[in-house]
Amino acid sequence: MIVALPLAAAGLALVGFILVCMVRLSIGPTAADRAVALDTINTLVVATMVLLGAAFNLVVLLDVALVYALLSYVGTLYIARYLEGGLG
Amino acid sequence: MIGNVPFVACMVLVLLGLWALLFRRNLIKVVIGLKVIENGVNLYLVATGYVKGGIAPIYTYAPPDAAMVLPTPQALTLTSIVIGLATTALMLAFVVVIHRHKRTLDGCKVTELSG
Amino acid sequence: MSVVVRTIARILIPVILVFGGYVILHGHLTPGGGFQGGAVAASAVALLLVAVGAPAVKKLKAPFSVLEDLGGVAFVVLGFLGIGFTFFANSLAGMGGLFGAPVPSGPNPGVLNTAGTVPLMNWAVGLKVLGGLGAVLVLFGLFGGDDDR
Amino acid sequence: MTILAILQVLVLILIVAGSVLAVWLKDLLASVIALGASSLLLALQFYLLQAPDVAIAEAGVGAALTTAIFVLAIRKTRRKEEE
Amino acid sequence: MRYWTVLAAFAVVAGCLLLGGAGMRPFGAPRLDAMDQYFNARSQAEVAANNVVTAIVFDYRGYDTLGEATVLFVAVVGVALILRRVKR
Amino acid sequence: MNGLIYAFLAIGTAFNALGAVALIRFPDVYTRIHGATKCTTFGSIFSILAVAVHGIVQGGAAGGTMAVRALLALVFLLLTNPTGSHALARGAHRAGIKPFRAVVDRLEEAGHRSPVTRHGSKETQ
Amino acid sequence: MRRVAEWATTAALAFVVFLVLSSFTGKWGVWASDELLAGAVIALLVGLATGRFAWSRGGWRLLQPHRWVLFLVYLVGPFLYAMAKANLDVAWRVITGRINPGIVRFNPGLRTDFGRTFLANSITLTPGTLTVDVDDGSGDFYVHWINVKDPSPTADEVCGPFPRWARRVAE
Repeated sequence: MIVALPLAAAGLALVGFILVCMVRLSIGPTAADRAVALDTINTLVVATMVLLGAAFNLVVLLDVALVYALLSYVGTLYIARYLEGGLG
Repeated sequence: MIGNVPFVACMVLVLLGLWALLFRRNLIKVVIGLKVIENGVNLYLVATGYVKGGIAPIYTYAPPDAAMVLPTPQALTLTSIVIGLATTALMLAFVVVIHRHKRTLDGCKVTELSG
Repeated sequence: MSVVVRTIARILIPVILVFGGYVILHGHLTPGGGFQGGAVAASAVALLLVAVGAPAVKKLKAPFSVLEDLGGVAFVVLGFLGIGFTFFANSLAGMGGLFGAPVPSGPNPGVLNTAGTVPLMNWAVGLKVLGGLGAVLVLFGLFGGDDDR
Repeated sequence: MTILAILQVLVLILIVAGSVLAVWLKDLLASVIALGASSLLLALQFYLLQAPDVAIAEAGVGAALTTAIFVLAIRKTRRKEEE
Repeated sequence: MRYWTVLAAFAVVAGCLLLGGAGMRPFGAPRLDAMDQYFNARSQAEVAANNVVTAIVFDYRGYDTLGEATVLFVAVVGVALILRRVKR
Repeated sequence: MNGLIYAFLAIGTAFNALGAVALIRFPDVYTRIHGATKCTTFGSIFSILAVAVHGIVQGGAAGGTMAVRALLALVFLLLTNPTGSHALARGAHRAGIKPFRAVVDRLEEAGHRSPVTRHGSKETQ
Repeated sequence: MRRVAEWATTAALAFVVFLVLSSFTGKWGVWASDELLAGAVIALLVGLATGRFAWSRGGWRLLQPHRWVLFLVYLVGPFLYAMAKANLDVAWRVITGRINPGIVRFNPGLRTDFGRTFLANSITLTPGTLTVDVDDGSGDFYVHWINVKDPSPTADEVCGPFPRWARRVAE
């Protein structure tokens, strides 16, 4: 049910870039490299969700992108806090 | 158009988790395997309810005269995700306490309850 | 963590809580509901725990237990509201009054004041999930902090 | 329609890849990161399967809380998988 | 010996699951959907909710939700019992 | 108006691609954070602006809601993204990862290193 | 008194966030009355719960309206320009692979938490620089600079006009 084809094509391209980030996530020598890849994937997924919500022409789907944009960095913060030796 | 690829992918996820359960001895790895199985089962349930060309089962701002996907599998999956987090926390609490008492995470070395 | 993370947490924790409230409140109109909104609000606790540290969340354990019990009791009481017909019958929908406005059939922009007991149950379950997951996070954060090794 | 099918298959491949990494890696922190990526993409797949309710639940739980609890547990125990 | 037994059992389970997944009905064409069609068509009239999933979770299948809430409660109580502070 | 949307989409996709390539090509954690954060944030700004313009063009309550949601997601991204990158860079430095071929490292000279992490698992490159 | 002000201000800001979230529920951006009522209740609860936590030293100055205008001017003017330049810079470095990195220290002389946060996030998103650490006491910034020209730079050399903007907007 895609009604706006260019937006969906852009979303497809962003999913392709997620594939590239996945390569870094699998080979990254340290855990920090993998966490950077995860952070990048977060941003790309938010952009993909916004684009696809417009492409499906369903407003209610954009709420998911809001949740991700707001919460995705908490996981990154936990990993960073572990790396710096905190968390009690 | 894409055949049964989503169902096969769900089965692959379940098998991956099962592999971790059977052949990994680290307890946290076992919990990760259980999470992978749970992901596979959730994905399977939602994929079961998908109708080709359907829209989300919500009437707010929906386009008129569109078929909707089946809502019941989504409702079941929804509760199972939050419950899955609570049970994962329970398992990890067990793991933490076992490590505190036995100084190991190897499941084969924790032998009080075996035999 | 550094001053940057702490300040952004100061800004974002109220926003996350308001957004969780929005997701719970509009559960019957847009995607969302008690389970999702409770998880979103519990993420605010996770952010507080990581940005400020375990001592900041020490006082929150008792309120979360109370919230969880309150949510569970409210859910069962709401289920008993429709006992005249059957357990969990929606006795408020379409009756006028609280959450009782009729809803037009087919696609519509959505009216908040509909759906009977469903929004109230959303709030009960949302409080329950917030209390439960927040209590789990606080317990994990506080465990073995000072006296461990 | 075709573009939707390609998207679904691509995201499924990514989910399986992330899960393989989560099971395969020896470093538990890296394993948790891979599990987080897998759960993120799982939410995207739910989104493509027109289940926004489930996607929000997976987003709220998988983005912050699962990673948080796993990292806290690893902090309380040890990081490397011993063989 | 024990390793090979487990591996053989795993292979059998893997074969069964993959064959079952490949032999299911085609993806995107459910056969038994009378109940879901009923929910989709009637939820606005009976529950007055726009979101069909919420209507199912809290009205049609309220007992399920009650059970899940109980499981959540039990899990939280379990964590609280295990992770209580031990006075030494 | 369609031309504007296409232009925004093209810019956004190009910069997101740049971010992914930077993640692969750069030699160490800090430079990867540079590339990934800047490029994906900038690219996402334009991708989301395209959706906002699309919503405004569409008009009505649905289009307006779409534009508002997209812009709100943009604001959240702008707040959270640099913060997460900063926290990661700080964590990586305290875990003992040296910058690649650094000419100067004032942070290490200032002695801001953490004590050795409790389980002795220092990162090595 | 101060506590009541904190609660009230947080509740008001939370209400604004709720209004943005629930816009277009009435006819053409007019909010429905029940939305307003429910939003007021939620905002009041959130204000009561987080009012003590949300404000730090110097935060009150952010409420002056001319700072908001300056912030918008900053956002569409120098910030967007610097971000575009940063991305072209990264593109050039990705293609040529020519880097000369290092972590330098400078002191922009900012005192409040919000000012330091503002500057740190601006630095992270603009050309060639990435905030690695901020000293809580002295306010020293440790910045990973991808092209070190001077091992002991001043604030102007690293990030140009941003400290002045930070002082104007957030301090």
